[in-house]
Amino acid sequence: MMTTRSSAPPVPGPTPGTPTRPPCLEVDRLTVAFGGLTALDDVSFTVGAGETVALIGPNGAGKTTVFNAVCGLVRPRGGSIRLGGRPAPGSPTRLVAAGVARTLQGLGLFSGMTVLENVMVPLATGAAGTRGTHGDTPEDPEAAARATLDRLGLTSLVHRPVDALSYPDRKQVALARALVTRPSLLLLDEPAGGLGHDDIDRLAQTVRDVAADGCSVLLVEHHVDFVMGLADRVVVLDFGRVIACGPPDEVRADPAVETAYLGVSASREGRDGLGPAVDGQSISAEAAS
Amino acid sequence: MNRVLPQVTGTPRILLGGLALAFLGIAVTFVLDPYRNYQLAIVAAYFCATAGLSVLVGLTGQLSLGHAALMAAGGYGYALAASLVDGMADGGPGTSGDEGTSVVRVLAGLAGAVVVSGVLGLLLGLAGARLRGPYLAGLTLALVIALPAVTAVLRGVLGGDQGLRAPYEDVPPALERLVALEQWHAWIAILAASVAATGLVLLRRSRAGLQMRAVHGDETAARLSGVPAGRVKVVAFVASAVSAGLGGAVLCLVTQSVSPGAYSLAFSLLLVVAAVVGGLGSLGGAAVGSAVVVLLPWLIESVTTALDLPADLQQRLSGNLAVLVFGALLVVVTLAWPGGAAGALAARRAARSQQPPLTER
Amino acid sequence: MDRLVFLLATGVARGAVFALFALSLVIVWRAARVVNFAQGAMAVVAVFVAFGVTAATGSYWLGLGSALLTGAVLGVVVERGVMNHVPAGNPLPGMIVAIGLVMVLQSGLGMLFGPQHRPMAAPFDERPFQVGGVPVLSPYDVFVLVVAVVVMGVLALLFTRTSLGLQLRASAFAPEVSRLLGVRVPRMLTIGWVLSSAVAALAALLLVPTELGLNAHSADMLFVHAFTVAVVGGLDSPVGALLGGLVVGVLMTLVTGYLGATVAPVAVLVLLATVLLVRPAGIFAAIEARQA
Amino acid sequence: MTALLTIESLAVGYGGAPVIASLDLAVEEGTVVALLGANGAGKTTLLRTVSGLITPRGGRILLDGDDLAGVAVEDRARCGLAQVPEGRSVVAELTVEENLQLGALWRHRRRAERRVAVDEMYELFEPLARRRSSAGHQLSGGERQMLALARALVAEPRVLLLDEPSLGLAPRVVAQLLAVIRGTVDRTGLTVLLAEQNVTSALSVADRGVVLGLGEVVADAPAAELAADPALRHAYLGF
Amino acid sequence: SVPEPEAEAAAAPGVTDTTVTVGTHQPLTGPAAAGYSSISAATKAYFDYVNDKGGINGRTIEYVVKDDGYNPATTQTVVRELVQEDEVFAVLNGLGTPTHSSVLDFLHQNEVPDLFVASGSTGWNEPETYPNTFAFNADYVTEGAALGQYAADELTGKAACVLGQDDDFGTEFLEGVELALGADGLTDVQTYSVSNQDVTAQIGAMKAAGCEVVMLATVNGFTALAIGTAAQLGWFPRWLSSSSGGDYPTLVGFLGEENGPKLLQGFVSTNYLPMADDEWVELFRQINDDHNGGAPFDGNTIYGMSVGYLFAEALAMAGEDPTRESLVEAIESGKLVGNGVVPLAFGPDDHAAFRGVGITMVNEGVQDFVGTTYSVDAETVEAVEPQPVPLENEGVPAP
Ligand SMILES: Nc1ncnc2c1ncn2[C@@H]1O[C@H](COP(=O)(O)OP(=O)(O)OP(=O)(O)O)[C@@H](O)[C@H]1O
Ligand SMILES: Nc1ncnc2c1ncn2[C@@H]1O[C@H](COP(=O)(O)OP(=O)(O)OP(=O)(O)O)[C@@H](O)[C@H]1O
Ligand SMILES: [Mg+2]
Ligand SMILES: [Mg+2]
Repeated sequence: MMTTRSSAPPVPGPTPGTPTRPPCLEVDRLTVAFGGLTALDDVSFTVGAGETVALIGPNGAGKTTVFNAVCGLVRPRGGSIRLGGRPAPGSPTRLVAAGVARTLQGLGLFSGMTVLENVMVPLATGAAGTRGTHGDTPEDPEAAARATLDRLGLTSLVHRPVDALSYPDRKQVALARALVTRPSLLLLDEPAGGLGHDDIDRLAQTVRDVAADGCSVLLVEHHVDFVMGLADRVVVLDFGRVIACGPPDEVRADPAVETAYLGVSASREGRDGLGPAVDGQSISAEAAS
Repeated sequence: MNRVLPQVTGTPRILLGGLALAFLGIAVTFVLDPYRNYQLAIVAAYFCATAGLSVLVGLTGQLSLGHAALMAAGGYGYALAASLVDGMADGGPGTSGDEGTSVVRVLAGLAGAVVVSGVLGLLLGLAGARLRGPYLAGLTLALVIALPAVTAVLRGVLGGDQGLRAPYEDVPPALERLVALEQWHAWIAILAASVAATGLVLLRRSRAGLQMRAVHGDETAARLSGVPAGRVKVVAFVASAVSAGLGGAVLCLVTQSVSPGAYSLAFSLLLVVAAVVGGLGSLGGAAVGSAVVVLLPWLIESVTTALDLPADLQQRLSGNLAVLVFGALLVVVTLAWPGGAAGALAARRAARSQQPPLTER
Repeated sequence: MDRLVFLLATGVARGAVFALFALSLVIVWRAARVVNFAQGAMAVVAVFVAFGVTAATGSYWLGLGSALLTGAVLGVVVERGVMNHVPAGNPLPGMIVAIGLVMVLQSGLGMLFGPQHRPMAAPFDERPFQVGGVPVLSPYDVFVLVVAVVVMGVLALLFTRTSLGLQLRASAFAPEVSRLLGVRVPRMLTIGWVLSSAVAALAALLLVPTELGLNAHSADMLFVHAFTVAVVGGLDSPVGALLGGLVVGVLMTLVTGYLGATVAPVAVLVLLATVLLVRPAGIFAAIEARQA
Repeated sequence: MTALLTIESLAVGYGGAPVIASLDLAVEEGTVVALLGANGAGKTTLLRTVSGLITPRGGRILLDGDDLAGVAVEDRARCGLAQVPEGRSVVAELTVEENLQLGALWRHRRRAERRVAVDEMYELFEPLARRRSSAGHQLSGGERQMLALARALVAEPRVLLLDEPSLGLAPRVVAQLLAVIRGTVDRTGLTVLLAEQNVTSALSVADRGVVLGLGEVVADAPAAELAADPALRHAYLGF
Repeated sequence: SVPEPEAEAAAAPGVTDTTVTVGTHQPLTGPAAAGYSSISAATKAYFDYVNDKGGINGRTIEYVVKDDGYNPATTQTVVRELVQEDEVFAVLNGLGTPTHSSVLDFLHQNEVPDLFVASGSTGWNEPETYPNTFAFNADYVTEGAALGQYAADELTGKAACVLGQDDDFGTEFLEGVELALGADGLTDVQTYSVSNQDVTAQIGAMKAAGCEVVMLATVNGFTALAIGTAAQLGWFPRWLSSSSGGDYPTLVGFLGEENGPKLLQGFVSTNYLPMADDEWVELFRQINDDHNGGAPFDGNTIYGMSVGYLFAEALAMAGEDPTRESLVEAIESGKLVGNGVVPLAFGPDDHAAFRGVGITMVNEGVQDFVGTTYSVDAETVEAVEPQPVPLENEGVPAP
């Protein structure tokens, strides 16, 4: 763990997105299978330094599995994952040291601990804070944790047990725990899920700030407006394959994406024509292809 | 507490606290008679094990039913190392006058205890890191059950069911006029307990402690935060084992012997009782718990003796009644007072300061 | 060779009882997510009742019936009276309360009946059949084996093939959700406890005639071995209980026969450690849970 | 149309200050009522109280005129009250098939009937059909949400309490799901109380929108009106 | 507390003008309770009897019994309590090898007379190291040697085997057997562990090895288990048991009224205390009825009362105003007679009570001496004449 510290990838420069730096994350021909089920099939995409990329797709398409593979929580059957030009460490515990932070689809907070303690955990390993967007030296963990919490407006909650917080606040804490390591790549799994408008707006602002600091972001989210407003690029997965990739507007207009993922919104007009519910209204994840 | 020496904080404060408590304990020995001092030493020894267990369960959620075996490991480590030094210092046992040898012997014994219990704890911890709840309980249970067999198989080293004798530690000549034997033993026990407690407090407050609680809270999230979950659990287990081992060493020193019969499953369960009754995760609770476990049987015995019951009834109650009370305590405390004595106190304190306890789980 | 056959047969007979008792532990675990440390003590209470009934009526079978009944009733009492009030969601408090119950029950029995062992007769001949001059299983061993296999078969069917089994499992895993789906969770818990403690009583009743006799601690080692068996097989797996029981029974007998009685507990420990290192949730554990 | 579910001066709290102070609400049979409000407004609390998981401090809940006070959770379910709890509450250790069977148990006593009902759900929720023998914990977030819904529908309830069904679902699925619900309501007279953050979607299928604020009904209007009136929307829904 | 200055000629601890208090540690609960919890009750009953008759030198004997659950750690605690809190005069008949071993040093350092330890370990007979400790049981080596010799004398040429507990009991017994039969005189040796109540494997092995005589270093429960298991395997060798596991009434209790007498016909065991139709037994039976609520009368009862008698004798001999020193002196004087079938061996250099045992056999449901008695010393086993002690003064030792 300590040895990777010396072999750190270069600290991102001041101008995000410049093509001189290697891509922050390169996923190449990634294949993951669970027993007979191929969850990811030959998936390739990159996240450039300082870029915000959204990974979208129907339920069960394999988005979380991509995250799990990057984090070393599942072992790929084939393909490679590179972080900042180097092979990904392959173990979740070495991620922080490699400059990656992730939020979970569930909350994954440490119950029984206070907000501050939760956020201090990634710093307690001594692997964090040495690299990343700020590029400065590690400081006192508690101070660093407080600073991050301040930034997310959680100052007043630092000593509350996380179990006693409201849902949006808990989501914020989970985000703070990821940000406190000053990652160069932030993986967000459905960060807006269950949040109301104001909280989503606040979240979007936070992600923008983080990206402006030079941190690359890979984002999984079903909230289309949120995604489209944030992402530089969108990768669409369906049945474990990349079916589209490009700027938000392009992807949005892609008919394949339309059928596989976006669908037509249920309107009051459409409802009268439903007929028997099963008819044509079953929920399928069939790809257009 | 915070009003005393507010400028001292963090680790120095904890060290000072440990020292203060040790001095307090030693002061107390002067007002106790030999038997009470002996009981105090036993409480201190039990405290080491209970505190280790309590911190283990409280921090990482690993329930060990094998802490009796870890204590025994400490006892054997002590006996072996102390006897070794004894054998080197002079030809035969019984001539334990030299103060220097005595100190070296005790320190070597304690070191032996730490090493042996630490190694056993490491092995158990390595296995335990991969196991959850009942599976770890099952493994540690099997360990306690196998203890007599292990000592019988290794009869040459561990002396079978007779166990080993440890050298007799007399009061050092310099103190001979001042303290009695039991008191001297109580001092050693109190010092060992303070060292164990201070170590555990430091561990709990340290980064490692934070990581342990994180692993307990959500293992996947902890690993993603860079916490090496397996290693952290092993460290917790080893720390807990060493603390229990120190307790075993103290017990061995005081009673001059260690044998498998003393570290039965029933005793392991008694340690669980102590940890739970005091409040899992709390060191103060562990102290209360071990005192209860040591003093209650004696109290009950005294009461039944005083009642002057018929001999037959007396014999039936003897031993059984204490176990009955322990069992009932365990049930009642877990149901009514899940935080144990420590938890109940914290709730009282919170209620008095008009702040409801925040965790609602 | 003769010796091996003899030891294997003895081990199987012994293992059947372990398996049956382990099954009872698996049942409570599946039905209530509790490792019932008190199972042995509860079973012994039931055997004491059976002992009394058999002594009074002279009928082994009435005794057996009363043991099952007492086991069942104890299951209800313990579940409703105690376990019901244990905070859910974490196996720890349940285990601790069960440990408390062991202490209460055993010391209570000790006070009532003293420390003596009371001999119990077996309902069948305990002299083994000879096969080629080698003693193998006795009629009583065969009886035990048959009972064990039948009970296991019935319970395995119950859990995997019936809707009651489904409800039992669901109530244990997710009580709140199950209630929302109309499952009568309290009743399911009670049924689980009843089944399990009746099976445990049966196992203990089958064991006692082959041992020193009945006393408050008669089932202590049975519990320990059965718990080992359940852990080896996987606490969720009835099949694991059956095979684990046989493996542990045979292992103990073989080690005793070839290496000496002293080594047997060490062998069991080594077996347990090995299995758990290779498969941390037992041999027949379900596929590992997804982590994120 | 009569009110199938009536809530009268309901008060609920968790120890401290009440979360719901005094709430009145009537849900007519065969309608979809959207329950809206910011995080922490008390939507979940209300649904859990209706299904019996929380005992109210005061007030009454009537189903078809019968007071539900003292009726156990499981009996409420058997009266036709189905709740899809917040946050993917599948039984993780059971397979998809077993989860669905469990949902259908009390409604369809016969094995064959149950088979038909469960198969219908597989048709309705196609991704589940592919995962039928997977354990709940293997499913993706969205798949779990679908399973929870399917499990509630398979019991053919009279009143369906949905707590944020759109959480974690792809937009197309949300649309289809809401359409399925609407369809079922229109076809069978199902009554739905739908708690949602996703206001637009919710209002698109609802007949009525009820906005909760700090445990009180702050607005109650036909869904179309609520959706169309920018002033109302802005005042109560924040956009 | 401060160490007490040497009190000058203070009255001995535990002795007042009217009472003498002695204490013991016994397994009233725990694994050994089943076999031994009735001993202390019998001793107490005997003391009650003596007290009713006016006590010894005008003092009644108070017997403080502490339960140690056969756990050495608990033994430590209760013995300290006896010595430091209850201030007993002596510790009498502390039971168990591992348990009593753990307090040996403590009692020595506190100069408490440690009388008539209830265990056959040879460790109690070390006058140089433990000048205040005295054994009671014939030690396991003696018992093993006597049985070995009996097998050689009476069952000549038969294949002899040993089944022993896997601790000192088994090892020392085996040592004794080999003393009599030579190191290669045994066909098979098996051990059992008290934690596993299944001895089928061991019995099967001995049967397969062709054993005809099995010498048992087993506690009563396991003697019964061994005999019962063998019977189930259709195997009926001659059983020769140590006195610790050879009590007929107890064995019948384990084996059942129906089968027990049949299986135990011809069962051989050692003993050194009175049994069957003996005047001592008669008296003890009476005392048991009068002072022990008519509890089941078995070997433990005789044992417990014999211990009481021996102590009373020693106390009587320790003088008008007994001190701990005078008590030890009395025992070492070699003048104690006790009630055994062989003379007591106590002397200044010997703290063993019995250096010989008699052979008993069960016949038609009666267990009695067959007349053969062996005396054992370091190297040799020798047949001697039994020397029973006649009952005098209604079983109350006269000063
Ligand atoms: N550990 C596992 N074992 C078995 N199957 C798995 C496992 N992890 C994921 N799967 C399956 O792989 C597929 C992809 O899952 P994944 O969680 O990546 O989906 P997702 O795109 O994140 O969906 P959602 O938007 O619903 O969260 C799903 O069908 C899921 O059931
Ligand atoms: N178990 C509980 N203990 C204490 N307070 C609780 C508990 N559950 C909810 N609350 C509090 O009750 C209030 C209402 O919560 P509720 O979950 O009903 O809101 P909601 O409208 O469903 O919000 P969301 O949109 O986040 O799901 C909140 O302030 C919350 O903190
Ligand atoms: Mg996902
Ligand atoms: Mg909610």
